[in-house]
Formats: sequence, C-alpha cells, structure tokens
Amino acid sequence: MSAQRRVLDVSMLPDTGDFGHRGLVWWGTVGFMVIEGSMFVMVLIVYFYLRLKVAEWPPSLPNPDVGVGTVNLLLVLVSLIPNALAKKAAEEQQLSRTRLWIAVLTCIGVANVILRAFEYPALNCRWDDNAYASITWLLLSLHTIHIVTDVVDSAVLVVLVFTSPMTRRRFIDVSENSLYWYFIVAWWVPIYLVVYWAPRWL
Amino acid sequence: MMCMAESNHEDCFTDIKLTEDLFSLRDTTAPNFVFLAKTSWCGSVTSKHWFDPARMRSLVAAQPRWDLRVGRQAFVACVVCVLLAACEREMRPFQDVSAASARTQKPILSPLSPGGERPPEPPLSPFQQNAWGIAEGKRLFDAYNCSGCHAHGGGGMGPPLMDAKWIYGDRPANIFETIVEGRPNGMPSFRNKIPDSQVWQLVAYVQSMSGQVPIDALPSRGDHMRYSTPENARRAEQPVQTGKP
Amino acid sequence: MSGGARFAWQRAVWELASLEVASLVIAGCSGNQSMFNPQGPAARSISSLGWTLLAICGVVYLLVMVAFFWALARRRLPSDDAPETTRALTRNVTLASIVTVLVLVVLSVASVVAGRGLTSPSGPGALQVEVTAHQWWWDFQYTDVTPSDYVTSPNELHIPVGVPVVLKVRSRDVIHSFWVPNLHGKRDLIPGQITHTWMQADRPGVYRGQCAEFCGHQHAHMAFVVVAEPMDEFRQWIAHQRQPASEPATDEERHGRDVFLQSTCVTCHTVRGTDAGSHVGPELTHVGSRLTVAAGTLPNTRGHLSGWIANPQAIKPGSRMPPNSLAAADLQAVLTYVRSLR
Amino acid sequence: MPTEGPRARPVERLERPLDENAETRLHRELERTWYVPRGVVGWLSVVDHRTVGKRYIATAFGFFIFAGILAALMRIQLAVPDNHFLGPDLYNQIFTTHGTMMMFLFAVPVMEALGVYLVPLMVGARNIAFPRLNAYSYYLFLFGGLMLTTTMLVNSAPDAGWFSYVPLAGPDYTPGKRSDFWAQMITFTEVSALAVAVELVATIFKCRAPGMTLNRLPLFVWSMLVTSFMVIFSMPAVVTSSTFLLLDRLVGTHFYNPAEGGDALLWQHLFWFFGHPEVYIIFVPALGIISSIITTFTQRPVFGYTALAMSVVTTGFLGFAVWVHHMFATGLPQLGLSYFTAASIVISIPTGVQIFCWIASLWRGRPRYPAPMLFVLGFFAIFIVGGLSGVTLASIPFDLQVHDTYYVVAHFHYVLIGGAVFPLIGGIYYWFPKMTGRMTDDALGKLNFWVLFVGFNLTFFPMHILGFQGMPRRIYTYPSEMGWGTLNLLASGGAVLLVVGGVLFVYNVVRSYVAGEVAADNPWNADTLEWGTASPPPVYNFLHIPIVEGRNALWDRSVDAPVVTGIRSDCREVLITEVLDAAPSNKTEFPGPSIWPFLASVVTTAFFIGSIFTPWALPVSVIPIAVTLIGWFWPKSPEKDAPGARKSTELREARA
Repeated sequence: MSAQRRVLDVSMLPDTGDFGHRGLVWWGTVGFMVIEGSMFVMVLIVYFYLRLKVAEWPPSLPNPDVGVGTVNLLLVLVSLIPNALAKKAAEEQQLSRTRLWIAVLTCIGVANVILRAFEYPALNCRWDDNAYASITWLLLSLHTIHIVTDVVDSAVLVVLVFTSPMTRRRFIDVSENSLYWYFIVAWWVPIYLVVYWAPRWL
Repeated sequence: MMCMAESNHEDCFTDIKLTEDLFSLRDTTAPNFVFLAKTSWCGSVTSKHWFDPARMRSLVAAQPRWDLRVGRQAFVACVVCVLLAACEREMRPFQDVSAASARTQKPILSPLSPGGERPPEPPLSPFQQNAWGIAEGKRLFDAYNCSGCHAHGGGGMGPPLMDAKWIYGDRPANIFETIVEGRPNGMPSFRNKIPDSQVWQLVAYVQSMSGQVPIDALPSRGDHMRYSTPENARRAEQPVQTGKP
Repeated sequence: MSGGARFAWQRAVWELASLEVASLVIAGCSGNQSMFNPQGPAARSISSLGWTLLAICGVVYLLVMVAFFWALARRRLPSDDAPETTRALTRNVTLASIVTVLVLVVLSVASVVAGRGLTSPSGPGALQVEVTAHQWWWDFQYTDVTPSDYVTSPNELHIPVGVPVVLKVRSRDVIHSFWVPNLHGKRDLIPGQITHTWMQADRPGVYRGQCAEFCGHQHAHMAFVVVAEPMDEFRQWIAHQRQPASEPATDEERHGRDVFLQSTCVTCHTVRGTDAGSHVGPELTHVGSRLTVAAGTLPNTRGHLSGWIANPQAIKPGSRMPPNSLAAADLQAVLTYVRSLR
Repeated sequence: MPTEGPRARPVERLERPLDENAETRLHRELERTWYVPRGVVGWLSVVDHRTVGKRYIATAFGFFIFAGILAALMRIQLAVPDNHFLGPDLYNQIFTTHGTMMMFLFAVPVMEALGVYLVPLMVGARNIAFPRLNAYSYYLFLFGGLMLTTTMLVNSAPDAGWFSYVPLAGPDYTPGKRSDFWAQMITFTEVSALAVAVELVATIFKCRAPGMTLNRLPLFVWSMLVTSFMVIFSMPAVVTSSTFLLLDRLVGTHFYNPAEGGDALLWQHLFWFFGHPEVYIIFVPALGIISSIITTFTQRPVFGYTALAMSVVTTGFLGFAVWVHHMFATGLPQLGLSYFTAASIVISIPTGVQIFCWIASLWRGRPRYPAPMLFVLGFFAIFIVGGLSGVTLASIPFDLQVHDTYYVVAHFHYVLIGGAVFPLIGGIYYWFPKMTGRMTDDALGKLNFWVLFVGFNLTFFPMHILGFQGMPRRIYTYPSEMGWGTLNLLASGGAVLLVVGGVLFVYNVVRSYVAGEVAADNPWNADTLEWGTASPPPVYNFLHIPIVEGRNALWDRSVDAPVVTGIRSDCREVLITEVLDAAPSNKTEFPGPSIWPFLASVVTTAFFIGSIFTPWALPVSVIPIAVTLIGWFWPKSPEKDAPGARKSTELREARA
C-alpha cells in the first residue's frame, strides 16, 4: 500500500447529534408525525364522506356544546408560548429557562387532558347512536390519545431535566418534544372546528 | 345421524345431552383436516366453564404491582387467545343442526313450577356457547317476527326479554318449552312451526339478550336501525324468578 | 458461450409452453358460462374487446420476449462499451417507451368504444325486474300497476328475447354480485344501495348466472338461470305465474298439502292461494315449473327435491333451509304436492 | 445554532494508513463496543440490524411456508368437482388466511426485512437508525403472525376474505371473534411495518457514508426508500379501516352500518386506498433486487440508472391514484371510473421503461447465469404476462366480465409471484453468501428455479382460461357440468411441482447454511458496499466508514480508497450526514442492546389481543405500556457524552 492516503477526519463534529433536521431524532419524530397526520387526514375525510351519506347533520341528534372545547382550544393556543420558549431555551442550552418552560408546558398539558374529560359529555351523543356519533367520538379520542402521550412524554422530560445531569442530548429531546407539541396543537384546530362547528355549518 | 334416529323417542334432557355428545363427536362427520385440527387443539375443551365473566372482571379490576400485572396479562392473553379463540364459540355446526332437529316428538319437560325448586344440574342448550348458533337465533328472532310482541327484547305486547325477570324459568329447557308449547296470556305455541334446531338457536339468543351466555359469544349490533345497546355491551343480568306475568 | 446455448434451450421450452397456451385459449372460448360465448349485445361488445386486448397484449409479449432472448443470446462485441452503443441503446429504449404509450392509447380508445356499447338503453317502456339477493339465493320480482299482479320467481329470471331488460338490483344482507357472463358483466349488489343494470338476450335459451362477490358459506352455490324466450311465450309465462297455486288434484297431493301446511315449511315459504304466506324463504307458488332447486344447485327432479327437503345441510352446508324429519309417507306426499305446483 | 458559533467542519488530509496492530486493536475495540449480547435475555435484547434482519427474514419465510401449505390444501379441494375434502367453513378460513398471511405476514415484511439487513450495509452505516424500535417492530410482527397462525389451528381463523369486505366481516354476519383476529393482525403488522419504514427512511437520509450523494444511491436503496414512503402514506388507511371494523364489532359503532348513516363502500375505499399501493410496496423492492442482480451478473453498470430510479419514484406516486379499479363493478359514477382506467393504464408506463432498461443492460453486458440470475430472467418471462393482464384489467368493460374470476387470481399471482417472489428467491440466493458466509449449491439452485418456473406456469396459466370460462373466485367447490374440472386438475398438478420447488429451496438453504462451501467477501464481484466488508459482516459492519467515489461503489473506488476517521470506537458513535450530498454533519451515539423493546412488545401484544375481547384492555394496559416505553427511552448513565470523558478514536489508535 502507498505511504499516504486521504482520510476525512470528523472528530471535531458535534458528537451528540444535532438540533432540527441536521440531527437523526428529528427524522424519527417527523416520520411518526407524518404517519399520525395521514391518519388524522383519513379520519377527517371519512367524516365528510359520511356527511354526504345523510340528509341532516347531525342526524337526529343535538349539536355538541362548544363551551369546554373552546376553552380547551384557547388553553392549547396559550400553551404555544411556553412551548416556543422551551424550544428556544433548549436550543440555546439554557438549563434554568428550559426547566421552567417545559414544566409550565406540562402543567398546561395536564389541564388540557382534564378539560378533555369534560368534552365528551359535551358532545351530546353516544358513540353507538349513529355514524355521526361514532366518527365524532373517534376524532376526539384520536386527538386525546396524542395529547396524553405527549403530556406523559413531557412529564418524563421534566423529571429528567430536574434530576439527571443535563447534557446536550437532553436539550435535543426537549426541542423534539416541543416540535411534537406544535404538531398536536396544529391538529387540534381543524379537529376542533370539525367536531364542534361542522355540525352547525354543514 | 344414526344415533339421532334412535334418539327420536328419548326425552328432552337425554336428547340435549345427546346433542352435546354430538358436539364432541362432530369431528367424525367433519372433513379429516378439521378432525385433526380440532382433536389436537380443542378435543379436551368440553368444560362448560372454561370462560368465566366474573373471573375476567375481577382480573380487570385487580391492580397488583405492575410487573405482576404485565406478566399475568401476557399469560392470560395467551391462554385467552388459544382457548377463547377456540372451538365451542367458533364452531359452525351445520350437521348438528340436522342432528338437533332430527326429532318429531314434542319434548316432555319437567312440570314447571314458577320460581319453585330446580332440578340439580340445569341442562345446557346446544348453542349456548356457540356464537354462530346465537347469531342464527338473532336472525330468526326477527325473521319469525318475535319482535312483533317482544320488540327486540325490549318488551311490548309481550314481556321484555333483556331484563332479569324470568316468568316461566330461565333454564334453556324452560325457554324451549315456552317457545314450543306457548304460554297463557298470549305467547303462541310454535310446535311444528319451527324446527327444534332453530328453537334451540332462539333459546340461545333469548339467553344472550340478558347476558346468560359467555360474553365473547354475545352478538354485537346488527346492520339496521339502532334499537338498544347491542347485546355484547349490556350488563349481564342475574336471573330473577317471578311467577307473575 | 454455454449461457447462450442454455438459453436457446430455454426458448424452446417457452415456445412449447406458448403452443400449449394457444390450444388452451381456444378451449376456453366454449362453455356454458364463458364470457367469450356472448348471447347479447353487451356481452358481445365486451367479448370482441376482450379478443382485441388479448391479441394486442399477446403481440407485445412476443416482441418483448424476442428482444429479451436476443439480448441474452447475441454475440458480444468489443464495441459494446463504446459511448455510441450506449447512445443507440438510449434511442431504442426511448423509442420502445413511446411505442408503449401509443399501444396503451390504442387500448384505452378500444376500451372506451366498447364501454359506450354498454350504456343502458332503458326507455320508459323497457321491462323492469327487481333483483334482490339473499344469502344464498336470488329473488326476481316483476312489478305491475296492481300489487296483486306482482310476480316473484326465485332463482329463475325469465326475459323476452331481443328487448333490453332493466334490472333494479339490491341486497338484503351482504354484498353480492349479479353476473350472467353470456349476457353482461357484473354489477355488485350493495346493502343500503339500489342500482340499475340491464341485459338483453338475442336468441332464446337458458343462460347460467352466479354470484361473483364472496358472500359467505354458500357463495359457491348461489347460482340462477336466465330463461330467454320469445315475447309471446314470456307473456304466457307471466300470466301463468300470476295465477295462485293450483289446487291439489289427487288424494296424495291433498295429503301433501295438509302436511305442508301443518309442518315447518309455512314458517318461511309462501304458496299463494293457501295459508302459507311467509317471505323468509323463496316463494313456492309455482316451484314445480322451475328448472332448478337450491339456487341453481340441483336440477328440479323428484329425487333431488326430496334430498334437498330432507337434509339441505348435506347439500348446502350452512344454508338457511333447516332439515325436515317428516315421516317417509308424509315426505313423499309433500314431494308430490310441491311438484304439482306448476 | 446561536450559541454554537461557526459549525465545525470535517478536515480532509493525508495520513499513513493504520498498520496491522492498530487495525487489530481497532477491530477488537469495535467488537467490544458493538457486541451482540449472549444468553436468553441477551438473545431477546439484540438490537443489531443484521441479527434482527435475519430473524425477520426467517420468520417471514416461516409464514410463507404455512400459507403455502394452506394453498396446497385449496388446490386439493379444487382438483375435482364437487369435492368434499374441505367443507365451506374450513375452505373459507383457509383461503382467507392464505391471502392474509401472504400479503401481511410474508410479502411486505420479508421485503422490509431485506431492507433492514441490507440498507445499512449498502449505505455504509454501522447499524440501522433507531435500532431498538427495529427490535420492537420485529417482535410485534412475530406475535401478530403467531396469533393468526394459532387462530387457523383452533378453527377460528378469519373467513371473510383477506379484504374482509363489510358487512360480511361486520358484526352481523361474522359472529364470534374471527374478524376481530383479522383486524388485530392488521394492527400488529401495520405498526411494525410503519416503524421499519421510518427507520429505513432515517437510515437512508441521514446515515449514508460520505460521498454517497442521492444520485449515487444503489437502486435497491432507492426502491426501499420509495417503498418506505408508500408504507408511511398508505398503511394509515388500513389501520383506520380495521380500527373502524373492530369498533363496529366490539362497541357497536356504526361506521359501516347503512341503516345508521354508515356506508359499506367506505370500507372498500379505505381498504383499496391501502390495498393497491400494497401491491407496489411488495413489487418495488423486487425492482431493486433485479437491478442489483443484473448489474452484478452482467458486470456492467445498469443501463439508465436515472430512468430506473425515476420510474420507481413515479410508480410510487401513481400507486396511490388507482385504487378504484378494484371497485369497477360497484356502480360508481362512470366519469370517475374512466379516470381510474386512465391512471391504471398510465402506471404501466414506468414499469415498461424499467423493463426496457434492464433488457438494454442485458444486451450491453456480459451475462453469467448462476441461480440468482435465472430467477431474475424467470421474472421477465412471468411478470410481463401479469403486467399485460393487468393492463387488460384496467379496461372497465373487460373488467366487468373477469372481475372476481380466476382470471384475476392468475393475474395477481403472475404479478406477485413472478414480480416479487422470483426476484426475492433470487435475492436470497444472491445475498446468502453475505448473510451466512457460505455459498449455496448453484446446481441445486438452478434445478430449484426450473421446478418452480414450470410448476408456477402449470398452476396459474390455466386459471386465465378458467376465468374466461366464468369460474368465480372464492368458491369452495364447483359442479362438474361447468367443465372446469380438467384445468383445475392441471393447476393442482402444477401445485405439486410448486411444493417440490419450495422443499428444494428450503433444503438448499439449510444444507448450505450448515455445510455450504465458505464464501469469499465478494464472490460475485458485485458493486455495492455490502460486498466491501467480510462475509458475514462483522458486528460493526465496516472497520473504517468508507468514502464513496462513484455510483458503483466498489467498482469505482480508487486504489487507496479514502476513509472516514475520527469516529469514537469506545461507544456506539455513528456519523450523521446531510440528506442530499451526504456531507458529514454530526455524530451521535446509537443505543445498545436492551430487553425493554421485547417487554414493550409483549405488553402491546397483550393489549391488542385483550382488546379483541373487551374494551377494558385499553385502560388496563395503558400503565404497563407507559412503563415499558419509559424504561426503553430512559437515558443510560450519561458519562459517555459528559464533558471530559475518555475520547478513544481511530485517530488516537493511529497516533499510538
């Protein structure tokens, strides 16, 4: 073999992944966001497909009460602020601010889940009344599952950021978690409109 | 088939047993492959209590340490998969249909005293744990217009069937007799109008309306207007004997 | 090179195969339920379209195979790796792709043209039959201005020759598919939907139809026959079907009727003119005049009928008809009576 | 990133290659770092993509054999008219399980499994992205498959067809739990398939060796990329529809109940929106296998790389535009149908282009004909028949006659067996030396090919004609007057040959596995990276991460191929590169072996199966699932990436 050969020395590259699309974790998060997103799209399409099958909407059922749902919507929108701050703090690797905002975010998330429990009675229907009731319950529950998942995730992160020694890796996790929360908030808006207002408008 | 022919002059109970026996003998009339599959996997599953709703509920309610629960869930899930997936519920006993109805004579039932003493071991109807038989019963319940009086079990001109109250007894034999013989105050006799196999299917369905059959064999909602909670979503009733119609 | 030789051999094998194929194709075009044995305009246009498609695809296949084996078996040249060879290949591949597109355009056009031949010519005057599918039998109803003149003819569809018949199809339980290959393509019967299709027979005859969408245990035995007859015969048939059941003539028939009316038969079946009036199962008013029993499963002979009545589960396991354990004499009487219902 | 200042860039320089000892020391340390755990717990904790991939492939072939036996039983039943070998009930269970198993438990998983094994090697990575998720998805697939197998053995297998049309599969017409097992099997397999798809996309986009820009991606990797995206976008549809079905049956929702505002056709739309892409999910990876094998055995770069890659992508897109051609007979509006005819015809164009490119490659190359190549050539002879019959099916009038007849059965077996299984078996023969380090018996392989080829055509060609003669699908018997007996007997005869072929394949693989001759690192002189390492590959795949210098990585590399250095060898550090140009971006540490994915999959299985019987399964299993997932993702002691940790790299080894 010859005396010298070309090598590419990568030793000085950041060695605990990276934020955003440069890192690997981001791709996993986005991958599952795409999957769940297309599931939401499917269910929404089914909602309107079923709408076309009947004359009146909701069929022989009262409209859902918008009260709790709207409150929850506002709360979710408010949660965008701590979410953004947590993401920013994490990407600037500011420990104290990260701790603060992820904690606030989690609290709001818990509140969302509790409020969600009161949204079901506000639907004014049972899942087995008719197809409208079924699809409405499914839409709400699908989103509930996501909220619960991410709240649990945030809670675990809170424990981590307060207990274990904080590494760059943790900050990346926080930033990905915020990304996922954006996804959940973004989906709640159309789902809120469909669940609570489509019965009135369609 | 042969043994059924002889059974023609037996009384109802032996005939029920005979029919049950046929369930285990069924494989002789079934294709070989089924015979192998069934005998190797379910030949022994003849106990009528391999599934017990109460146990399932208590299991669901119990909250021991999570790892124990996980372990037990996994185990139960496997058992449930193998056993519940099984035989009795999933049979499509077409030949037994012929068998159960290979009898022209009217069943001689024990004289029935409402709410009175009960015979030691209550007989079991051929389809009590068979999802297909129960579903057939549900179909016939509409086809033969039982709903005309019983309104999908909710009760109308006739008494409700999905509640805990049993006027003429809750045992399959009682229900069988109620259908075949009719009852005072309006229940007509369907003797020679409905073949016994189908009567037994109706019996199983009537039982299922108040949850007297294994929950995994219960029918679900039908493809028609919703009239009440589907059978598999109702609470199982504890039978109450009441003499009065 | 040995590879080439081996492939010459493989080619021989393939040609043998394709020969056998050709003979099989020819065999395929007769047969009582064959789409290539059209007896009506719709089926005919589809069948000629079919031949066109198969011919074009066959030619395409042969061409591709020739190119394929040539590419394998050709002598290798030193110039193969030269850039101009690559350029030539690129040109040929592009050419082939363009030809593909053209062929596909031709196919689409042919398909659309044939499709126009299938649009229902239903005028206001066209005869309309209501088709209702059940697990696992067919009900054909000829409606009329006066409901008393309705005619139902289970598992046997009579149509006049030479005129289009509009079929209003629906399903009572699961999805079935109405299909008479000699007359027209399929139409699914979907619960909760009522759709229309049509058919026309050019010459008298009996054509077999069969359910084409999997519908449960007896999907295999859910057939029916289409009887195409001249208009006047058809009119006579309708007129006759309108009549109530014929009165029993002999003592045995009378006894048979009594057994029939006292047994479980009446719980499901209708015989117009008697007390039997249930619509759970097929109507039997003129069952004696039908060609088949058990939804096109058996020819309507006394033997088959008795077997069917005694233990249907042996013939169609899972079918809705329960076994009957009539005493031998009663069974014979019932048979005589039922067969007398012409 | 604001606080990180200017991004560090990799440094290119000349240096003396490592001497023998340094190489050995590096090898030892990498082996310690990327160890594959032993023992029972260790065996369940494996997260390494080669081991998991091989288990995946073996399991999928296990289900292939089981479903094949079911097919043989069907051929026995149909061999003669009015046969009483199987009753209708059992026959329906068998054909349903056969289709379900072949599609959901063999075809899709085996292709993804091949990707799990090969893609990281082909792109020069040390493991697949998200290795623990990979292990989890394998166990879910395994348990789901075992569940369906069990139901078949205890006479409660689904019996409403692999497509489970409602209302037949719904609560009113399939009593018992048969359809529920089907629907949950879907949940199992889809969850695992989706997980693998995400891993593959992440691996292909972010874990490629430097220099492997997108336009140097091996065609197999291209096709796995397209497949993964199709999985990601199509499978949510079937998960949705099967969830609806389960809810209808268990808690009485009305999604498919026309009487309460539901709709039976809704199922068909959702199912086929998945179901047609599904066919391409199975077929597209096969295209990659074919390109690899043709490249290798013609010893020339494949002709029209760009055309091939682009037509794979196009196929991926068009695959989503044709689902309604499964519903031509349902009486949908005529105009819409003609659109789907057009789409279904258009989709054959990219396939045509690919075939022409391959023929050109064969024309230009110097073909050799070992067993793998024979299977690929068999693909041409068979698949093109299936493709053309597919074109005829796109014509509405013609489809109205042959829809749901044996013509369709013949068509999709020509497409799936010819288009996917033949290349797959070829691929197994082709990569077997790499996976096991042993060659297969080539003569036996050739015999195997000819038996399968003849048997296949004998079995399935007559079915075209049976379709013309009006024989519908899914009938458990047929009357002798129909005159279908001879051809059915012929088909059953061919099935015997197919069984023999299957046995030959298994025998060849097993025998070669234990006693085959030892394989060289690159026995076929192939071009892709996986052949650039040992056979079988070491636990760390590549001693030095290579730098790719051309499309045919091994053929285009210079004498002293440049390599990457500066990656830590004392922890599972891997290089993350940019999506388009594969420029080194950063490094991250992959998780090591763990039992948690297995535990999580067990709990998930308990939940899925439990929810067949009671809705309470959900609340009960929430906590165990959460616990296992937290245990899974809980960070291990973080000293590895804490400041001041020992940094041992190939660089230090070199300096030593």
